[in-house]
Amino acid sequence: MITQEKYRTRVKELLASNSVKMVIGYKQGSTADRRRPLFVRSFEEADELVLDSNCIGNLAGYLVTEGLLSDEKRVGIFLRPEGIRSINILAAESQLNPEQIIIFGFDTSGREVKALQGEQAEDFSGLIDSLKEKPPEKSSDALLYRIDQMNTEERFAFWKDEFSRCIKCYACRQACPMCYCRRCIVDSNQPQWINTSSHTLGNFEWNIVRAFHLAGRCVGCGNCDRACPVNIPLRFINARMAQEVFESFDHYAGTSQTQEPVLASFNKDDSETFIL
Amino acid sequence: MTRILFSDKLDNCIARWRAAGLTVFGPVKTDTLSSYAAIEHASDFDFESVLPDRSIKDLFFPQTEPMLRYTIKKRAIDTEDFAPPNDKRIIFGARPCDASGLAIDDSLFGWDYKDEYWIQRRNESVIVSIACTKADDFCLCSSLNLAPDSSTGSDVLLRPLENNKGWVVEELTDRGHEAFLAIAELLQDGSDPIAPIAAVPEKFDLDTCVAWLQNHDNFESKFWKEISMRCIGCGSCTYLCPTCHCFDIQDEGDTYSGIRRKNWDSCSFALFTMHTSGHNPRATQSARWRQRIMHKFNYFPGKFNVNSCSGCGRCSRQCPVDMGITETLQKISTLQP
Amino acid sequence: MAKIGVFICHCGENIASKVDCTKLAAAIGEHPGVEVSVEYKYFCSDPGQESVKKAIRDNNLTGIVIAACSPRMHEATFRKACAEAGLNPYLCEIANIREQCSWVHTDKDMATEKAMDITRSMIEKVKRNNKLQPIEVPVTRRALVIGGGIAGIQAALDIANAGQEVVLVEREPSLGGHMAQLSETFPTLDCSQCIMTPRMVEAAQHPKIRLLTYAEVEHVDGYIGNFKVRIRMKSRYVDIDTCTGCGDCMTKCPVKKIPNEFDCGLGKRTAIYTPFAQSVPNIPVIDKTSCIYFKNGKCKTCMKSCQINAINFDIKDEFIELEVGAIVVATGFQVQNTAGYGEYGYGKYPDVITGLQFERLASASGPTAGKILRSSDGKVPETVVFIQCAGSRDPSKGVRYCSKICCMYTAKHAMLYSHKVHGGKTHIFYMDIRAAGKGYDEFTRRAIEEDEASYLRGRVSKVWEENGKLMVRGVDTLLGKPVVIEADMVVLATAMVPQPNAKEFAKIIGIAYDEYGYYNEAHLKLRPVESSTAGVFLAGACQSPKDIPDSVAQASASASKVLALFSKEKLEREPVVAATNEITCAGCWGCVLACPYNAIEKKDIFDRSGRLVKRVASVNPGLCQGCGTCVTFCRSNSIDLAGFTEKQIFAEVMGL
Amino acid sequence: MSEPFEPKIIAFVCTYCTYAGADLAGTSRLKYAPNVRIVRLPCTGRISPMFLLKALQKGADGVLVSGCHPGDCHFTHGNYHARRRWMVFRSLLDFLGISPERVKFSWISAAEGGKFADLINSVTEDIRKLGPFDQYKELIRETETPATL
Repeated sequence: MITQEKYRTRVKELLASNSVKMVIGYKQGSTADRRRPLFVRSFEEADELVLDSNCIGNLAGYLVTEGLLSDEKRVGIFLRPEGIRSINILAAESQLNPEQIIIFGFDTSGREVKALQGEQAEDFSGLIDSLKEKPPEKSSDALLYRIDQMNTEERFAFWKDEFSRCIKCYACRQACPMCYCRRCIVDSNQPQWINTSSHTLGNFEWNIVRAFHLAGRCVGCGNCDRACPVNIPLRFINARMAQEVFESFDHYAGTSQTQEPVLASFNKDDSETFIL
Repeated sequence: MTRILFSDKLDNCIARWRAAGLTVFGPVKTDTLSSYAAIEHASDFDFESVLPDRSIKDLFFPQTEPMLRYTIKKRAIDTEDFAPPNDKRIIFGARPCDASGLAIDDSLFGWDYKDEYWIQRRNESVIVSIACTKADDFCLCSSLNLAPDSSTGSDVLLRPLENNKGWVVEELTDRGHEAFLAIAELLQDGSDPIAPIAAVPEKFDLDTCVAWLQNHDNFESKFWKEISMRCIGCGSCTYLCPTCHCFDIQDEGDTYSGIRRKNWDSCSFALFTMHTSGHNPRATQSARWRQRIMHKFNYFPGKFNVNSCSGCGRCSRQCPVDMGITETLQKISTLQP
Repeated sequence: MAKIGVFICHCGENIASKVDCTKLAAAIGEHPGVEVSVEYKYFCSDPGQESVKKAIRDNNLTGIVIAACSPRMHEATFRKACAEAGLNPYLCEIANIREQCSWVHTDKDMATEKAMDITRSMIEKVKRNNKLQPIEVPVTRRALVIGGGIAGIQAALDIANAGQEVVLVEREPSLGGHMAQLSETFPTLDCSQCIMTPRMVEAAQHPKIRLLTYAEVEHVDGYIGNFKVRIRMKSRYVDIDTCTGCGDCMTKCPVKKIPNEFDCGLGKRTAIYTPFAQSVPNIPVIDKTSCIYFKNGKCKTCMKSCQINAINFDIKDEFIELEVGAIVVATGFQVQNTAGYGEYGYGKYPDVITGLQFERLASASGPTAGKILRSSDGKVPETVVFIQCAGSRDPSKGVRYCSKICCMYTAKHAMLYSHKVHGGKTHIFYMDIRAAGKGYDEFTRRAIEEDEASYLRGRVSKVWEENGKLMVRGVDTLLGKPVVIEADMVVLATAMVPQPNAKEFAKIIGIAYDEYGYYNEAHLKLRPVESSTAGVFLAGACQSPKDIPDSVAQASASASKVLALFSKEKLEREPVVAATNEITCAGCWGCVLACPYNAIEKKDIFDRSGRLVKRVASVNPGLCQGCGTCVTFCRSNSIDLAGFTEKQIFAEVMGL
Repeated sequence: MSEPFEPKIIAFVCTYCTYAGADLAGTSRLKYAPNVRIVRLPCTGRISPMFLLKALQKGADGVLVSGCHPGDCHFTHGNYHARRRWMVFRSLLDFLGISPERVKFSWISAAEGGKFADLINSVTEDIRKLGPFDQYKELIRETETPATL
């Protein structure tokens, strides 16, 4: 509550001084524990801002809405640490100018929502470095444990079952701050690499390609997983990719605005144990 | 006195229907998702949830349907049509909103072009709805001139008895009557008390909304931009909607042969109206959301005299950014016409 | 509609014995889009080629597939035949049914089946081939050579002597580089300046060479044949056209005790100075940081002393914009800072010096006029210890690589010393003696056998002072014993390292560099003098440690590459290059990073009112080499490679 | 008696090293299994993961990707980029139940005709032992089957 009040005041200050044209935050949603994105442009809207442990969606994707930042005015945004990492990636991939972004950082991992020190993405580099130092937790998730225990055939059967439910609504893509392409590969039909039909084959292809495109870029915000209307555990796939690039290339997505994309760079000493 | 199907007879009913060559479907819940699926035993049903995550549309208009196989020869292309399946089916435990959704889409798929895939499946299916005794914050049938016990689209309507003892049977169509003949001897007469139907408060005044939508001046209202600002443009509302019916036709295959398929499509997608030239008449998400609302409550009723919404609330229930028809129409109902 | 001709070659019996060509031709004849499917004994023969040409003309074919030997054999042959028949040569594909089918399989049925798959897949590919035209790039016939050391001078002279214009840029006030600092050179012991200065003069006076000293390249734009370069002419405060180089100003300058960089700090210079007596051009510069006038606004002694008013304190830096067609980078090296080697006492004891400092001591034009003297007390050292690999081959504190020249110059130093100081003793600590080169091993043998250099195989652990002597503790690993040597002077064979700003400079030119900052060649073996960027060539030690003969050889090689480029007005290139889809490109610049050739640029897209709409990737076909790495990187499929387009490969795979 | 299983293998190779190595195997008249179909690309850097998915859709039981040894790339870096890409892609396939045994990677230079022939034989044998990729083929069959619901 303290953080919420503090940030409401700060938002009003910034609006009053014309330092930002808009702040993207959260407001009460349609049920008690739902929070929905809010675009604050006035004091009245600022009073609607809510900040509590239910504010989990990563709002960073809204920043790359076409035209939003093209007037070079600043925009504020409420972000958890993963969200700040997505800002770094978007900056590293030239999708936005980080100087235009005023960050209201917060952390919901404790009991109380905690404000994070800093307003510009680079202010949080120490925090992000410390997150990198903490090895990505070997998930205690029972389902992931089950997947890891399976043999390849069983894993295939598991994912076949999961993907068979996919309806290709592309909520995973649309919810993802990293999926900013003007034209998604699946919408490119000359040639049609990915079958657009939502049969299991097409769904496999879609999910494989999406996961690959997010390798080294996914910050694990969970937007895709939560958005999936058919509850495919997408988080596991992306987390596995994050684990792979971390272990193989010491790459932790979103540490800085100048971080090189892991798959557009290389090291001559990269592991090649799998190559015959 | 009414005719009653007691819960403990349900297994027998299922066996009878199956024996009569009907495949029995109903709401089923798994660890991951609830939907309408084929069942074998009464215990397979999920009557507890307010309604399945996936709508009944899946059983009549699958997300992807093969229409024909083509084979490319040197000087000709051979084709082989895929007929829709003609299994006889009974869908037991449909929600009245889902059943109403079927009736809404009947008007479209049976309009100028008769969609054989839809019509064949509809003809082979008996819809047995159960009136709702539960609702959640998202249900909005009452705002759409429907109710938790609407019989639209159903062949049989069941009204639950108190304490889950069974259902009062109301046969509505010949098809329903015929299906229940097979189990007639399992029904009993009785006067057990009927459970009260769910209370679904009215959320907006539909007529006010429709009047606003029909006013041409409101087409360019800045309301559309405001209400849809947070829309991320996924298609999940349309895909879970029991009445959204847009589809695309795709050829998939290799050099030598392939399959022509009918796939769901969504007005939420930017690509939906994209021209080859690169021009997109619905260039913004707000234009796309406006289309969805206009289509459901203005254009569709203009053509078919019925709203293209049966009030199931799935669009709001699962929206990743907590939007939906309810919020939009609620706001519209407060605007000046 | 595609009208494809398929020509199945028997290659005598080479193909026909294992592939049933008749069956193949019949089956392929039934493939959609195939207009002609014929077999013949040798399609590569004249009548064979004629029949292909005739078939193209008679049937108005839109593409052909030659099912025969590897494309590496006859692709060029059949493309030429296409062109002669009026069909774009890139509408021809080769189905390799010999090297990769008939020659490697024994079962005729299976080989025939495989040949069918290969041919069908190529038919599907060729249906999607586009007509391509060779890319023509105009060439500005003027070369920029960056660096006026021996490599740069050699390259400039070679190019200029062939009649092409050269702009030679040197950032120091004089040409010469490191070679001008050397005393004698191995393995001949001829005087470095004696062979160097005539070349410096020749370069300065050459009518085809424009010499820009005290100048730095600040910006490079453009691509092969068409570079645009901005050069900063640093102000000397001396008018280069007026000054006669009389030297009066230097004699009068009151600031006289500045350590002379050219003498590695062993000598002194004034604030207005030329680096060394034989400087080319022989025009002084004012060192702003030491000049009294620049410090407190008073003095101008030099200006007053100048009889011809060549000194002007108001001269500003100037910029020159140039267009050049090729660039030779010859920016040289530096000697590694030995600060990390506290145990050797460099910096602490004045008589611990680097090899380059020893060169200056031994040089007749150096601070001691060629006498080997200790800087501490001006005495002649009686015992000198040389420590090789003082930084090289030392992954923990120095560099991992071998600096290549140290074994030779240390041997040379030992010889020079023993020639100058009769009875003097030399000890050389070494790891290995690397003396591969013409006359090199003989040279080191001479140092050992004739000049009695004592070679100790082992490392030095510490150098300290005791009773006016430098105590050198090391180990002689051949004897397995620790040794302590009392020395009067210690010379460190420090590592050669890239220039401190090598990486930043590489970014300015747009070439690749290794972990140290040495510039990368396009291919270590096959393209050793080309950089990864087309039109930019490398010479000398900026690429890797080199001695003078190697630097000169590479410089001449670079010059020959430049001359080859300048031999035509236009450069013709294979059209297998990438191109972007500017509509769908999201501007993430992954392709820019992934491209090994810096061939992808950022392009601004404006709307009709001139407002910047977005920035997209744009491929420069002059630079693109056609590897396609960018295509694979692009998540939105917004970049594609001509000749191997996404559509072609998709069709090829789906046709299998 | 049923026919012995003949695996279908699709290989994506770079033109400068592995394709030339395959040619050398031919000119050396080495013999190897006829199960592999080669797709020639300019560089391993050009080989997209999507090619592999399409190979599987075409019914491949195994896929081979091969290019120049590190340091030998004609385009200097293509194989380094490819190596990183494949490391990640392989791990992804493994996690989703597509056995890494079915997707092989190798470096084969223009001089290694012998290695090419041996590799084709060993890869063919490995895939033969694994048997047809029925699980994936099942997905393909599903796309060709009329709706049953």
